[in-house]
Amino acid sequence: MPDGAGRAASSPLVGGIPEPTLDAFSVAGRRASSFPPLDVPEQRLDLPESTTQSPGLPEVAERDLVAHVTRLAHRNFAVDLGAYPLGSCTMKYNPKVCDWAAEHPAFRDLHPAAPAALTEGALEVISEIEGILCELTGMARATFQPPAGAAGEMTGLLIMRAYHESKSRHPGVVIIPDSAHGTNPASVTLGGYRALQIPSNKRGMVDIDALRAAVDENVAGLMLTNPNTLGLFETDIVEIAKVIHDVDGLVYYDGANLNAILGVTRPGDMGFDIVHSNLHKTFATPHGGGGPGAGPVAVVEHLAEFLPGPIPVRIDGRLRWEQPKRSIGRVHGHHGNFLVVLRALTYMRALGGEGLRRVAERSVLNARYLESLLSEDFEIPYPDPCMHEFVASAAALKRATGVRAMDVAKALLDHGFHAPTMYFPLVVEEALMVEPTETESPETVEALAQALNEIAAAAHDDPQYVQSSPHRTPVSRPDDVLAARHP
Amino acid sequence: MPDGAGRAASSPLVGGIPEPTLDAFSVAGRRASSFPPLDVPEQRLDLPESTTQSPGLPEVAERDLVAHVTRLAHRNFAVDLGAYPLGSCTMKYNPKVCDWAAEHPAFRDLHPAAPAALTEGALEVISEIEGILCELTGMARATFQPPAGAAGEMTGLLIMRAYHESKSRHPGVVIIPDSAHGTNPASVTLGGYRALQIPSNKRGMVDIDALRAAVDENVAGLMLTNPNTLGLFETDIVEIAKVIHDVDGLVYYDGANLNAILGVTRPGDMGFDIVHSNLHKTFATPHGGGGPGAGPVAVVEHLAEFLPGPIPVRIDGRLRWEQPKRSIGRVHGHHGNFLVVLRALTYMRALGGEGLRRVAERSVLNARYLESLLSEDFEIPYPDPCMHEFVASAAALKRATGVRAMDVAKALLDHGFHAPTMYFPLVVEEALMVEPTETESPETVEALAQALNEIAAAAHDDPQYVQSSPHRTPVSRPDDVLAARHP
Amino acid sequence: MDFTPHTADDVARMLNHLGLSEPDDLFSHLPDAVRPKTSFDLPEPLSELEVMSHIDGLGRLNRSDLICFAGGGIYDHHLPPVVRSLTMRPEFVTSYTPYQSEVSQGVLQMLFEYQSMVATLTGLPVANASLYDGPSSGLEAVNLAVAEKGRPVVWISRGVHPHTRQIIVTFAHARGIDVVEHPLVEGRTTWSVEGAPEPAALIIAQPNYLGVIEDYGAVRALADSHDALAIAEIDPMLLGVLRSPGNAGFDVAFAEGQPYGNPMSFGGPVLGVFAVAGDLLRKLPGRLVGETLDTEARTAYTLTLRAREQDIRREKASSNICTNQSLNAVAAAVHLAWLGPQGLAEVGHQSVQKAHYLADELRRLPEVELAADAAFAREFALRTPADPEVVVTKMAERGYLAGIPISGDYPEYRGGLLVAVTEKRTRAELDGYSAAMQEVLADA
Amino acid sequence: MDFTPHTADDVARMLNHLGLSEPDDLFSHLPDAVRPKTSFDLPEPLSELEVMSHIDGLGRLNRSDLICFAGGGIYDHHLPPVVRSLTMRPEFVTSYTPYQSEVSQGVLQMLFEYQSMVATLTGLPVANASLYDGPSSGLEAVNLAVAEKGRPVVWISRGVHPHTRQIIVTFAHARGIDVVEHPLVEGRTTWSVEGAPEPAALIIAQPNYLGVIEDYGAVRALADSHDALAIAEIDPMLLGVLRSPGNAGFDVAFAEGQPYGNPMSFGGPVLGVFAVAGDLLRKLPGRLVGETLDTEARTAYTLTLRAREQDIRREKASSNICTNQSLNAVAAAVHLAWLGPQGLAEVGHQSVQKAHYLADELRRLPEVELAADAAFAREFALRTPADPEVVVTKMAERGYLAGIPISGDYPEYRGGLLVAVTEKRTRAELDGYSAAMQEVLADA
Ligand SMILES: Cc1ncc(COP(=O)(O)O)c(C=O)c1O
Ligand SMILES: Cc1ncc(COP(=O)(O)O)c(C=O)c1O
Repeated sequence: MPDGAGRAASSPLVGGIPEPTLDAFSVAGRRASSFPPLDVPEQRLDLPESTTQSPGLPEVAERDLVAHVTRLAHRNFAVDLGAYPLGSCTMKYNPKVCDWAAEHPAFRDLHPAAPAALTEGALEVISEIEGILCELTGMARATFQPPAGAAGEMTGLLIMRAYHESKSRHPGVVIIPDSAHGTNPASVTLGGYRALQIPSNKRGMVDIDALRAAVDENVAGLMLTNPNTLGLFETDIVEIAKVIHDVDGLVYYDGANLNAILGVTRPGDMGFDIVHSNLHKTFATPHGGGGPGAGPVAVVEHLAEFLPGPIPVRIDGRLRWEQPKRSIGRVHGHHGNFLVVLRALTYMRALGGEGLRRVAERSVLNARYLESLLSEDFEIPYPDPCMHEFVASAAALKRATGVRAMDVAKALLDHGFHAPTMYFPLVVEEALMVEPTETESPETVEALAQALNEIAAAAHDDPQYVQSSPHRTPVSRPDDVLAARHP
Repeated sequence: MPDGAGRAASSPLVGGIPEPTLDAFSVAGRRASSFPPLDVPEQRLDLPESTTQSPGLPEVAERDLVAHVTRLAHRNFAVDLGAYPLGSCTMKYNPKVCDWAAEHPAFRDLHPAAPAALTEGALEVISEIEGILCELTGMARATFQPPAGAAGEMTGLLIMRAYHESKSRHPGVVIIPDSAHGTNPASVTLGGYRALQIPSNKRGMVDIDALRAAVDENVAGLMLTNPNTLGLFETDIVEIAKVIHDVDGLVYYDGANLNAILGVTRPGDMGFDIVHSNLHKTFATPHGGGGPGAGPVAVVEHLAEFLPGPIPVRIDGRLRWEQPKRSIGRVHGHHGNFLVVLRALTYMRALGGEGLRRVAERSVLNARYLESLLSEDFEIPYPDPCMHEFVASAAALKRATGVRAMDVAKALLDHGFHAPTMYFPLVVEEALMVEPTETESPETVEALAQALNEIAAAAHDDPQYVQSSPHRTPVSRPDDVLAARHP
Repeated sequence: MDFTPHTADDVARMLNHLGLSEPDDLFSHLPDAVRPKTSFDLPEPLSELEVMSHIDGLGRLNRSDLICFAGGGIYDHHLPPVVRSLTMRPEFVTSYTPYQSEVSQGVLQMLFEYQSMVATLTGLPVANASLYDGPSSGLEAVNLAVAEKGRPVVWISRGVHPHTRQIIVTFAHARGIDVVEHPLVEGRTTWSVEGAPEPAALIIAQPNYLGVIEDYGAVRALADSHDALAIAEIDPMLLGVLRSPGNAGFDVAFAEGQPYGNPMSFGGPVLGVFAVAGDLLRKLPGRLVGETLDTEARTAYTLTLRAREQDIRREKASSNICTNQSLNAVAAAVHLAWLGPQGLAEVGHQSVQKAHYLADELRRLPEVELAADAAFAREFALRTPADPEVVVTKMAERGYLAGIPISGDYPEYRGGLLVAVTEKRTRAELDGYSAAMQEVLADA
Repeated sequence: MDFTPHTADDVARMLNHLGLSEPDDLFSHLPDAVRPKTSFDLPEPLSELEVMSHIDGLGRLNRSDLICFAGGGIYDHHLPPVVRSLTMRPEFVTSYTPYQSEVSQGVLQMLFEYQSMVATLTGLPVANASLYDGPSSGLEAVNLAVAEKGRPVVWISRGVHPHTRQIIVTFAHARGIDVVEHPLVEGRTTWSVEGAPEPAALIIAQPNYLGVIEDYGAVRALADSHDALAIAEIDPMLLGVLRSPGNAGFDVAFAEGQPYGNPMSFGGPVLGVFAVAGDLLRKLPGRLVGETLDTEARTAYTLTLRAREQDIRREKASSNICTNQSLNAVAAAVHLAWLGPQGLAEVGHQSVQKAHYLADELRRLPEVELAADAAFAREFALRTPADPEVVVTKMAERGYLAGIPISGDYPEYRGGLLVAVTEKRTRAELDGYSAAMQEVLADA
């Protein structure tokens, strides 16, 4: 059968065999695009560096392009299809009204270089969400330039450096717990610091003595997620912050897990100085197959002067762009992932204070309920009650049956659920990090528990079956080694 | 597993088991909707016939509703997924730019009762497409009220009656060929006429002698599709029209197959007096899982006074609604399926004269090419070259292997193609009516031929396998008898 | 633009395979007589950019921005974005009638759920998968009644939508059906039974076109005394506040379904909602989806009772409908599920409350009154000293689509302006409307 | 609005199962010290209708309706509806990084095809699956060069986008990287080599920020003589008319990818296009998708060379990027496939031709000249006697977004206004712009 044939055989609905790449649909001379004839007198320009060589792109008809991409879409799982308990990623439902906002022509078709007087609506959006985010985090001012959490981390570290330099100090170390997300150490290095990793204690939390031992004048600050990546609330947080503040270090809040505490407590209340939030997690903006997200950074009053600029400032009633006094400078080409920010504002206003608090309550309720329904094959390595997510270990299951966390994850796909996060955090062996989020119903949480328990049971009865899963998906366990040879 | 669980197991991507109905996701007190508080003083009204009983609707969360419908969408084939050679339905690609037009707020949010002065853009749309449609059909004026082809037929028959009554005649019979589509005889009856069916000749066309024999003063007119439902061009059409005109009858053109002759010939050139077009076929408006469509009716000059009203008329430059002098009256609640009409205009303007002619050429080219690639298991019962579609017979295949047209159709689903139309027209035994349309590439046409030939070959090798197909779809051969018990 | 994939080489190769040399050879068997001698007078092709600016240009000639107080079956209710994003999925939009149920479970199940919801809401056991629109559904109801009772007569209230009555008359004439109209007195239908031929059905609108609430019981009783069907044209958005036709013992209910999930769309595509009592099942027009099992006993959905339909029954079919309004029915199902019972009740309640607030405000204006002084729901006929056409024009200058002038359809209500209110109208808009009306009437 | 499905009964049942009595008990283990004593000062919840009118209201404060002549990386090209309808499919929008390749083949293959197209267009063998935006991609290029050459110095042309240079400086400071800027003379980069520390890379923009076309060969040669990488920030929409950086022997190319499939979006989300020479593969920042086979030898796609990334390599990662701009890359792939080779060439050709037509028209105006009299492509810096900020304001009153004032970033080009032209601008718009400019300058 010709590869580029317009049949739907790659759609799982009618077979799910692989879909060829666009090249298979490409025929010299085919095209989808059309443009008006040039309506100005054509000039001979002989530009330097010009080319007459046709750019190498596939030549496809619009009809074939549409079918190709639509079939590929059918080969992809998504929140809109079912529960997606991918720990640390907060894959909650993305409200359609926020899509509507992001497609609003008044914002979608706005050029970022247009002066403030012509884009006041956009500045109002940023200023309005800044107020809400600061109230939720207990901070004073915020920047919305960072396009994702990791970019927020870099921004925060630069602010940390600027703060110390303003006191003509040059500490070289930033402390992170061994349970930290990979972006934390990576950001520390790229931020020009050395990452000092300290071990978690047997409660899965920062070991306060180890911390005390590690802290000295050379410590610029600490990066922490709270609830931490084990889904546990760091109960010593006030003390931890104090230890850092005692050497005039700054405490950075990695907001990936902010969902668990909305309206309950604030990083500001815990002693944090700098906070990034992942709008694509806590505030329901869609993850787009990997992005875009948004990682705004909020800071306490005395750090506001270091924020990246420009930021909106109200001058007799009207918002204008202004550069903070001792700004670290720009961290995004324009105003950050603005349409993502607009989605988040839409979400915040829809929920309001009550709704945001409800998010925290029900995300924790769902996680705690799920945890309580799991069989003993899934060990919970730490005693404290979990917050919005928990990390279970399949280590015992592996010892008993040879079935690993990865096998459990793959088997879950056959049950119609996306897999949890696997093998993170590193402090837990055979880790399965499960985050149901508040938008899943109790019935869904129960079904997820049942699926996991059935998989564990199957692991005892027929480990090979579980180890060779998934069995119902169009492809199964692609070869990573081979892939590395054709990037 | 609880029925209403939010897992994607019904999506073919991860299993394709049945999706429960919304009731399974319904829990008392759940809701997706929200409204502002009532902002006017509430009155006690005690309206008659009022109720306090809550309407019986499912109570579901928006998140579950979205997942439910998205999973269902994954259980449905569509043009956007692959080729859909459903004969007589012209399942061509529906351009996205036409979707854009139909979503345009200036038209989408327009109330039909707003006066012409406030809706001139809409009236211009109707008048512009009327001009193009009349040029393509060789008619003088048109109405866009009929929401589908069948409604166009009714409209045409009423115009036929009004014409005869204007000459104080009351003929009682309308002639249709035995190959006519079911809506034709149904419309004739509902139009208050008796349908007189005449046999096709051995070339699959109207038997002119049988026609002559049937025609008398009691004949109000004839309904005909040309190319006819066998995909053949009625070469005697001029003579046929004359026979009817000789008794002052009118000749009605069922435009379902207009795609084949765009820019090549016109119903008007053939002697037709009344023409309906299916915009959802010829002019690429999407079929919407069964509708909406649009079935505008165009007529020759002397019948224009009978058209349904109101129709747009230009009065010193500006369009206003006007009732034709001897209008049969209204056939739609408002102005027909206006947004469908807008899509069709967008399509016509994009293609222009050349493009529309190209549609005819390439739809015929694809059909003829496909026909030429089929194995002898698919008999072509008539000698004439096909137009945009052809009807093959699986009768010989059935005699040889027991595999019926329906089995071939089902097996084609497993190959990633939608099935052709089956068992229509009735004049062909084990009919498979195949219409590739012009938007499928030669590669797609070749793949479709190959799939059909492979199925025929398989029918000889392993008839049971073909008879029990489809094997790759989420469900197979639902029980019709059982269904009739739970409507 | 060109949506055919064929390159010049493709065409040459295919023609060559067929033993032809140029595209026109594909039509060489057509008689010369039908080939036009002159070329077609059609516009030039346009690029996508040009097409879009052309449509934009036409759009600028419309005033879809006016705050809408027009109704008459088409209402400006809040349409949640979730409805459009789910309904416009290409799997629903670009498929056709689900003849091949194996690959059409999506559309089939959505239509099945739509039917179930409509049946529950109307209180009638069977609903079809949609008809064209409200008014043409009235025609199907008449055909059904005449076929069921074998009497070519229907009694119809003047309170039924004028367009519904016009369509029925248009077609009834052809089928020799006698349509007897009964007047509105004080805004309510009064049946002048004397000398009227025996009807197959009595048809009312609930509320009627003037927004007035009719007496279900009286109609049902009168219908019984004539062994006729009782048929109601209903406002679907009021089923949370008014009792259902089924509950009132009616045999057939139909409605303009636009308010369920569809934008106003200049009146189309919308959908006809149609439900009947169980004993009328086999006379039901249109598609019907049923639940069943497949060869492996999996729940599945499929088109059922096809024997009623044109493609099987041909000249004896219960209706000639083929292509219907499925996508609009899908939108309706999604919207109803989004609303839920509380939502539907709330929309009805707020629409009614706001309509009464507005009516009270307007009544305060000099020489302004309600054309019919009777209990209404969310729509009412206003009578002002000014010509309603002029009022509409002047109100438009102030940003409002004031309503629908009814003098044309109801000479007996000369000067009437039909005003509709939905939950979407804010108090500010209602007050703004009254203020604007005061101005307009002042300088009229 | 409330997007949690839980009813009060659900919550009670679940709490009870956990042995808790009220929601706040879920947080009882939090130390009192962190529980705020006062309640949060947050807005009331809004219904969907209210939220939508709030956003509408803010939107009315923007002038997105102006005919756009602003560029600087973000351009108003024709965005075909097919791009949005395919890109916005929920399967792409509501999924995350394809860690589970079995159920992520859609996103993976789209990103693989995006990478392939970018690699071909840039003439460089490897492209990643997107970075945040153009300017931050410049930073990643610097990090890559410094890591590759082990020299903490880069030479950068002042023709590189000011925001790119600002971001590089912002971060370079923290990492102790020395960023040596080289001036524009007559609009082109001139390298003042004397005494400058040995660079790990030379970075130019092609065309540069003033729209002027730089000399690829000269930069490549100079880079070679310093054993440095040659890096170009390119205008992706011109790759059909200007030769590719790979063709010019450059090692790294990056670009603001917005013109590929993305609306202007007030500058975000957009995407960073990033491609490198083969020998730099293992220093590549960001996600990379590779083609492979599954257990049954079926072609499949999966994330590859993960060892470079933060979640594996942690403090030694080539970059800290995690969430990227995948959806924007999907849009780019769809748009590029829609354009095809002829389309991309045509967009470039028409943009360049129209830019020159406009420049010629404007030059005719009294005292109006080009700030840099050098060969430009589709964008040029205008110098007028008036203050560019004032010009922009007055042009807006006439319906045009006139361009970007550059005096702030380029004091040496005082009074400069950067004007960009795309294929979308009609001659009427170009002439209208000139006429409006004439008026504005006249009464300035
Ligand atoms: C705990 C934690 N920190 C930081 C990040 C990085 O955020 P982003 O992916 O938005 O860059 C993540 C993202 O998964 C995370 O889970
Ligand atoms: C030949 C023919 N005539 C008439 C019709 C009826 O058109 P519609 O379905 O638009 O009512 C059809 C539709 O399939 C058809 O194929």
